[in-house]
Amino acid sequence: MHRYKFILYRPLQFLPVIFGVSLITFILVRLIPGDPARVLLGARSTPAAIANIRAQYGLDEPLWLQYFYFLKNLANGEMGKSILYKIDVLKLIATRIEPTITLIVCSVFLSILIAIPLAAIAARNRGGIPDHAVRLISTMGIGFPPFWLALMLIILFSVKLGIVPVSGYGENFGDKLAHLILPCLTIALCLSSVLTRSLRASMVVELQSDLATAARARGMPESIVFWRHVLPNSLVPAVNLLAVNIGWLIGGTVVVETVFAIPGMGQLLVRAIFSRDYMVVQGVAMVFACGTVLVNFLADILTVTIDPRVKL
Amino acid sequence: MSTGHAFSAKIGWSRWLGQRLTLVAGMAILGLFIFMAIAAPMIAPYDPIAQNGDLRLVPPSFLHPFGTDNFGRDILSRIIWGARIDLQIAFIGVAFPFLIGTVLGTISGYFGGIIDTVFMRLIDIILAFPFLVLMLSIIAILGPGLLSFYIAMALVGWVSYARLIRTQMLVLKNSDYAVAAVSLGFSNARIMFRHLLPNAIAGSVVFSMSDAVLVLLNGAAISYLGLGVQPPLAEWGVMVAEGQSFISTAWWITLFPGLSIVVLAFGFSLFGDGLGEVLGVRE
Amino acid sequence: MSTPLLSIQELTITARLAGETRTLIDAVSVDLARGEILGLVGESGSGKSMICRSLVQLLPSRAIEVTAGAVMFEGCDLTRLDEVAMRAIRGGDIGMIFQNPTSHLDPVMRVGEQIAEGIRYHQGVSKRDARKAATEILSQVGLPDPKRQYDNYAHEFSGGMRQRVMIGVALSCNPKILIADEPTTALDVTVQAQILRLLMDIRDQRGLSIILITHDLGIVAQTCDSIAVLRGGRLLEHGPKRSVLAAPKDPYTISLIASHPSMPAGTENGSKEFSLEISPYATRPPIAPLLEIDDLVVRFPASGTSLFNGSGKVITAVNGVSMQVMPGDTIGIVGESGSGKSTLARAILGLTPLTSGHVTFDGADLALHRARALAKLRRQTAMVFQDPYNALNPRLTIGDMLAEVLRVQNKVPADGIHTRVQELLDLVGLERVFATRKPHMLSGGQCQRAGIARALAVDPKLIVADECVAALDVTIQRQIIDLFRDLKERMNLTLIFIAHDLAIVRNLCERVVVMHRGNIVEQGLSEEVFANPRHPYTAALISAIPDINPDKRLPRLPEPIQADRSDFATGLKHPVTTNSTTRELPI
Amino acid sequence: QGVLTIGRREDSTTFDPIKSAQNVDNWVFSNVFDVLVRVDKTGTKLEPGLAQSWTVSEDGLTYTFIMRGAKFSDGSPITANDAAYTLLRIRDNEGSLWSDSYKVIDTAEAKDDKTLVVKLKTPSVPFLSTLALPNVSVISQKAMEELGEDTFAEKPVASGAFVVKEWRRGDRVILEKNPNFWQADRVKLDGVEWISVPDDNTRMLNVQAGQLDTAIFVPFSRVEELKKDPNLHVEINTSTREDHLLINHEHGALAKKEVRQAIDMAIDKKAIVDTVTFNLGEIAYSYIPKGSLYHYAGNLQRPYDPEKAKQMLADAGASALSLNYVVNAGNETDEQIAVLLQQQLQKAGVSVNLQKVDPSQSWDMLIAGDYDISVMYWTNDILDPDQKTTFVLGHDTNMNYMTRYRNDKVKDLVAAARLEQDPKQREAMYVDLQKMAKDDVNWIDLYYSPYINVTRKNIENFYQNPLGRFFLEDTVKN
Ligand SMILES: Nc1ncnc2c1ncn2[C@@H]1O[C@H](COP(=O)(O)OP(=O)(O)OP(=O)(O)O)[C@@H](O)[C@H]1O
Ligand SMILES: Nc1ncnc2c1ncn2[C@@H]1O[C@H](COP(=O)(O)OP(=O)(O)OP(=O)(O)O)[C@@H](O)[C@H]1O
Ligand SMILES: [Mg+2]
Ligand SMILES: [Mg+2]
Repeated sequence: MHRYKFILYRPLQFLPVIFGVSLITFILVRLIPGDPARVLLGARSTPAAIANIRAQYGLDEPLWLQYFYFLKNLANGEMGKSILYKIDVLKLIATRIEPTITLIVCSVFLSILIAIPLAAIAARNRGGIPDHAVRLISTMGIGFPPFWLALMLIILFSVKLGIVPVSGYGENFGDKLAHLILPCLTIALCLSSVLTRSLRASMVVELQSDLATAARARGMPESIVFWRHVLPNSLVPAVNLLAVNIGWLIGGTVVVETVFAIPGMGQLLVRAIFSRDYMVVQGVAMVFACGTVLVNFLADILTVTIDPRVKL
Repeated sequence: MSTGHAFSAKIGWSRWLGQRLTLVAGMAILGLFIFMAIAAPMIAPYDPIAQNGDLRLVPPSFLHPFGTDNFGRDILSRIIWGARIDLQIAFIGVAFPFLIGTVLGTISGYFGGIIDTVFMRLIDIILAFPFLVLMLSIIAILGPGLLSFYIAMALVGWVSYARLIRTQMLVLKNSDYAVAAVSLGFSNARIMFRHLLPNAIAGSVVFSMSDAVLVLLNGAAISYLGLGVQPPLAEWGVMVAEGQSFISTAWWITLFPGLSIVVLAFGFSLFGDGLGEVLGVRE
Repeated sequence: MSTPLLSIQELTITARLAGETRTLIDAVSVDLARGEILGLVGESGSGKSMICRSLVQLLPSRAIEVTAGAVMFEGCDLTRLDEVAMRAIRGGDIGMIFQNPTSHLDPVMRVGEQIAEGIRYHQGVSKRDARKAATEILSQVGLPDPKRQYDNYAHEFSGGMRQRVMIGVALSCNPKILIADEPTTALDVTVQAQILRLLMDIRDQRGLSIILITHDLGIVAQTCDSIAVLRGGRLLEHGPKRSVLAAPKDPYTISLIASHPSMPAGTENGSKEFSLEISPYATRPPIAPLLEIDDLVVRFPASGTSLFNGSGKVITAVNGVSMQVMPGDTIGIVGESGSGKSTLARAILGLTPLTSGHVTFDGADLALHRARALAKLRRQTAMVFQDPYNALNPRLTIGDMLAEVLRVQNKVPADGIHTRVQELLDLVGLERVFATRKPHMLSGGQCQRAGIARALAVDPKLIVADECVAALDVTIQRQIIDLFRDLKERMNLTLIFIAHDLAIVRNLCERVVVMHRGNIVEQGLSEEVFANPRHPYTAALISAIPDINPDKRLPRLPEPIQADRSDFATGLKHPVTTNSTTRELPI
Repeated sequence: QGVLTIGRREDSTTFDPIKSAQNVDNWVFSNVFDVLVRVDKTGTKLEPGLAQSWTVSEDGLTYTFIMRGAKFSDGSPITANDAAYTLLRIRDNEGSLWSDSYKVIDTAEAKDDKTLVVKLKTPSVPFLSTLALPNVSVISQKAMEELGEDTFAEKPVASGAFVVKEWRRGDRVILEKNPNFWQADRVKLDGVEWISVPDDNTRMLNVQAGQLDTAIFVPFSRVEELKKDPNLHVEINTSTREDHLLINHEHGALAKKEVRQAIDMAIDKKAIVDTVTFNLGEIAYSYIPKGSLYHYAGNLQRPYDPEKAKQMLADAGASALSLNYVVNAGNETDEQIAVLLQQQLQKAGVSVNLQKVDPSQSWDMLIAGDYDISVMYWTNDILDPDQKTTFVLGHDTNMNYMTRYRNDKVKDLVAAARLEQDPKQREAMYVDLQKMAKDDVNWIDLYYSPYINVTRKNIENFYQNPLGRFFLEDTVKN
């Protein structure tokens, strides 16, 4: 269909973005003081040993040449070798990517599950007690530092009540789900607050909109007016909000992954930055960037699907 | 027309009265914290960094309403002094992105064309760039502390403002009064900054309040990763992060600074909501 | 007539806001007979919509409620029905058509489904049957290809088609009463005529009653059986159409009829002779034209173009226009929406880039010497806009706004600015206190005067007014037109006056230019063009004006126009042409 | 019986012993591989490992090891040839992080399947201790060559008590009992899972909630609370960890011995032990930690006396001393010590400016000499004090642990002690070194602290020796 034509050419527009991200990451990580070789060798490092390692990983080459190699590798679908783990960065990422994706997807899903009913209740009782309650909850929801919230959830649900695992990541589907409940809840409590506010605002507008009046005027009961007319029309801003927040969300998973010991990319990234594992930082940054771009792409497709007026 | 108009002005006023509650509540909370920050030397019962080996981990009591931490420092005093830093974080962490974003967004939206394309691509890159990599790298480059944090926030934060303003600009520059201004021979700078910007900025002002909350939380997350302000300064995020080891033995170390963040965030949100309603901004 | 179908009795609606109670509708009583079309007229804010919404309990806010009176319909009082019973009435017995079809149709739902939705809900039929019924309705309201168009979205239709769909939605459950709230205000005259025709046809076919809300007496005269005139929530006059129009009792009704643009303008100052007197265009001494337009073309890239979108589709908004404007001329430009009037105006003032051709203002060619021409244009021309509110910066007071213009234009010494501002206000008939007010504290008419004052602040040779009265009530329209006429005379202005309302142009302008799809199809002296249109499009345009004289019936539109309209069904509101080929007019 | 789950901060990085210098890896190496010579539970004696006995030639240059008839996990015998391969590999492999430590090896040859002969270039008394490092774990030459280094590093052939069953990167290492281990009947556990739980709180809560059997690295602050839990057992084991304050001897007044002594006296180590270690640590007074070989218990302990310190500083002309203190960001105890020291030194009139930096960066700053003082810690990898002594006092390439401390007498003594074969003599030399270092205040010893691990009550014999090795072959899960 004509409206979906952008699916064909949009990916080309991502290339400069990806290129830009790669360049910035490359420069940024190398500006960080500290030396991966020394981190690797620890306290007992000698200058000779350090030089040896630097040579092995090509860190003694001029920067532009290193970047050139990086691009060349990238073109071949490689991202270099981790200094800390001594394996291919792509392989390393492959082992860590699934938990992060699952975490984000589940969190987003949960947030939507929380946000839509809350926003609906608030918007339909605008100015009433439920509305104020929802607004109170959602403003508080953004105020809690996630790591603190996480800890409280663990103490309550895992230690005191013992109904969900404290931390970690399971093996099979059900197990994973059980392990993901609290982490997702932590993220969702934050994210759904933002979503609820946005959804509520657009629902309030749509509930009073002409199209809702028109639907009522042809005798539709309030439930149909809400679910078939108001909700679809309120979704687009929320979808875009989610898409814009995805970068922030990915950042948020780092803390959550650390608290809940989820073996995802966020943890990998933090450890890589602290140990100056340049290749891994670059690799993860690229993957995150692609992820963000992909999510925005999906959001575009979703927007076009929801709202037939939108052309991209 | 005129009757209808006078009447709707009245509707506006009565709404304002209703919504003023939100605004006033927000202002009250923020005002309280600002007062705390300014009057800290007068109202804090103790020196926020004075250690007292005999008074370690004292639970809340009459002398120490919020208890003491593992160095025997008075938590209440630390929270009061911490207000200075946290308000500063919120303010500077928002002010620079706001300024940069506003100017760039205005220019980009107003001129359009190649300038706009360049800015939009830049924004794409920044949005796609993992924020944490940037934040951690900058902190690693410049050393942990507020300056690095501000720089990181400014490098990334402007994007939201630029986008908001740009969208507004795209609409406003086609408005009749903008066209009128062009036809009257006004200069671009005058049209952009005197005529369009004041009408475009309300949304950003409101957003900046929720942004302040995000900035505070980012600060707290950085503290959690151990890269917050330099000790022994009292900052709420750091206090929460440091107090975590005592979460089950001395809950008061984390609870009170944690609550301070929540309440301040709540104040910002309320203020932002109130402002939004008064300024007539749709979220 | 037997017992009325619907009887509004002493209906009173009040609003409680900020502790204060205001009566919006004050004891209004009107009856509606079976098969009758009732016209509800009155200026904006008079409470027309409020009455109709109260019939189906859809008042815009909880603070507004019916406090007295009754609405009797088939033996029960509609104001006392509970929500469930009301739902059966809404749509089932009373259908509503709204002013703005664009915002009242759900943009994300297929139009057919919006009709089928009501059918399924009220009649409990299966999905397939509902679809069939809805398709049938679509064809009844005149969609050329209902089977296919069932699956279209509202934005893929033109304004007129959307209004047809809206009517279809209202008809979906076979209502006994149709309420049409300004159903044609947003449409072009030609389309308006079709929609009104359609409403009358439906009435004839189905025998239902219609309440038609409008502010245009002409429409009422053409379509209704009886008229109710409202003002400030009070019913001023109610009676059969002819008796009200022929012998209005209330002074407001009298002035309403008098200020109707289709009234021969002679009622007030005998402008018939007046216009003939000052427009002996041919006998004027040959002077250089102030403005010369030569084969002007303005194209825009069609929206959504991008590097990869290839074909480079463009919209040709102005397509080879040539004309001359002499100093002191008053030229009216008319044409339906999208015909390129505004684009032409902006191109003249150097506000939009020219694709090709020339615009020469006072000897400076905009295409060849852009900087010099712009400098001249900025200091010697000014524009007045359609939407009085949107044209003023909401954050500046009227005084500041005028002072700023004076300062930037630098024609008045700094210490004279204050006095000049006051003079300008006097000139446009605004009290001086308005200098300290912001636009939102002004009424639409006052804002428009401020906008004119701003234009005058430049001390221009040429003023371009783009639909500057379209958004105003008739009575206020009249005032503004008079102001223009007055100013033109006093200051020797040259005026280009854009409007889609032909009647206004006829009153004000000596010469008229008719545009259609970016081309000028006809130009000449107003009287000649109106008396004797040479182009069928002009003729259609003129004949579509609802005349206040009920005996000048609305015409059935000539075929070419209708056929022409139907290609809007493809979803293209405006002719989109690929670079070179330009579609010719169906003459 | 059963599988032991252990929570730790970070996951392993590799299973190739020569390619890591991280503790997280070494712990698992010693579960999976065996070494020629082991350190015993007390951390003070060497005992036979895969070598059942050894002899050293008179000149201290030739070591002859007799191999035990042990097997790799794939069933093949562990031969002297494998041992020689191991030694040469750690010395020569270009990915080896340890080649410097084994440069002293001249040749390593298998005389026959059971006899390994190692010749050194120069005599070295600590050499035998270095063979106990997990990084020289004996690996199978055949397996390494057949699998290739990358595969081996992922899933090695074991020579120790357990084999790697699965490694879920970032999450856990799953070990399984090695039936071919030569002491297989000593091993009670069916398997071990090393699980990474980076957050201290979460790790503790996991044990409290019964989802982990053990958690290592218990923060001092949690010990008291965990001890109260009837389901838990807190295991406190002596370690060789010592925390000390590095001083940059090249910066201004710090070059003066008296100034450094004054600073030593201005620091209330007791308060640090109280506040930071919750009394679990002990005041330190020698760079050779308590409980390790040649520790000198009678070393000088300067009393806490801020007044006197102030006086001494004034005498030395450094009364308005201002110091730049590099603090490792993200390390709870480091930051706590910093806060305490800042206040204590203030009392002696020394103003301290805290500069928080990322740990990887602080190394660079120390090496560049961009600091005045900074707190670091050291734990021994080998039993012999030579390694640490050389690093701290031996004037090697690291400028005496970046302090830039210089004392040629000390330098010579360090070199001599390395060669001294008579234990008595050697001990006396190390005592002298400890005294001299204390007198010069090469750095300021702060405190010794134990290893603290917590287990569920049903776990027995979970134990860490002073060098950090876990003896999981003895651990029992009931
Ligand atoms: N939601 C509302 N709340 C309060 N007052 C309202 C509201 N909507 C309309 N009014 C007021 O009710 C009065 C009647 O309004 P109504 O919409 O019926 O006028 P109208 O005659 O339909 O005008 P128009 O021609 O502009 O549509 C006006 O004075 C208007 O200001
Ligand atoms: N900036 C623009 N970009 C793209 N297309 C435009 C632009 N401005 C106008 N057009 C198109 O040019 C054509 C002529 O528009 P114009 O506004 O001149 O019509 P108009 O006669 O003034 O209509 P109306 O009566 O609705 O004001 C339309 O098809 C319109 O969509
Ligand atoms: Mg109305
Ligand atoms: Mg126009």
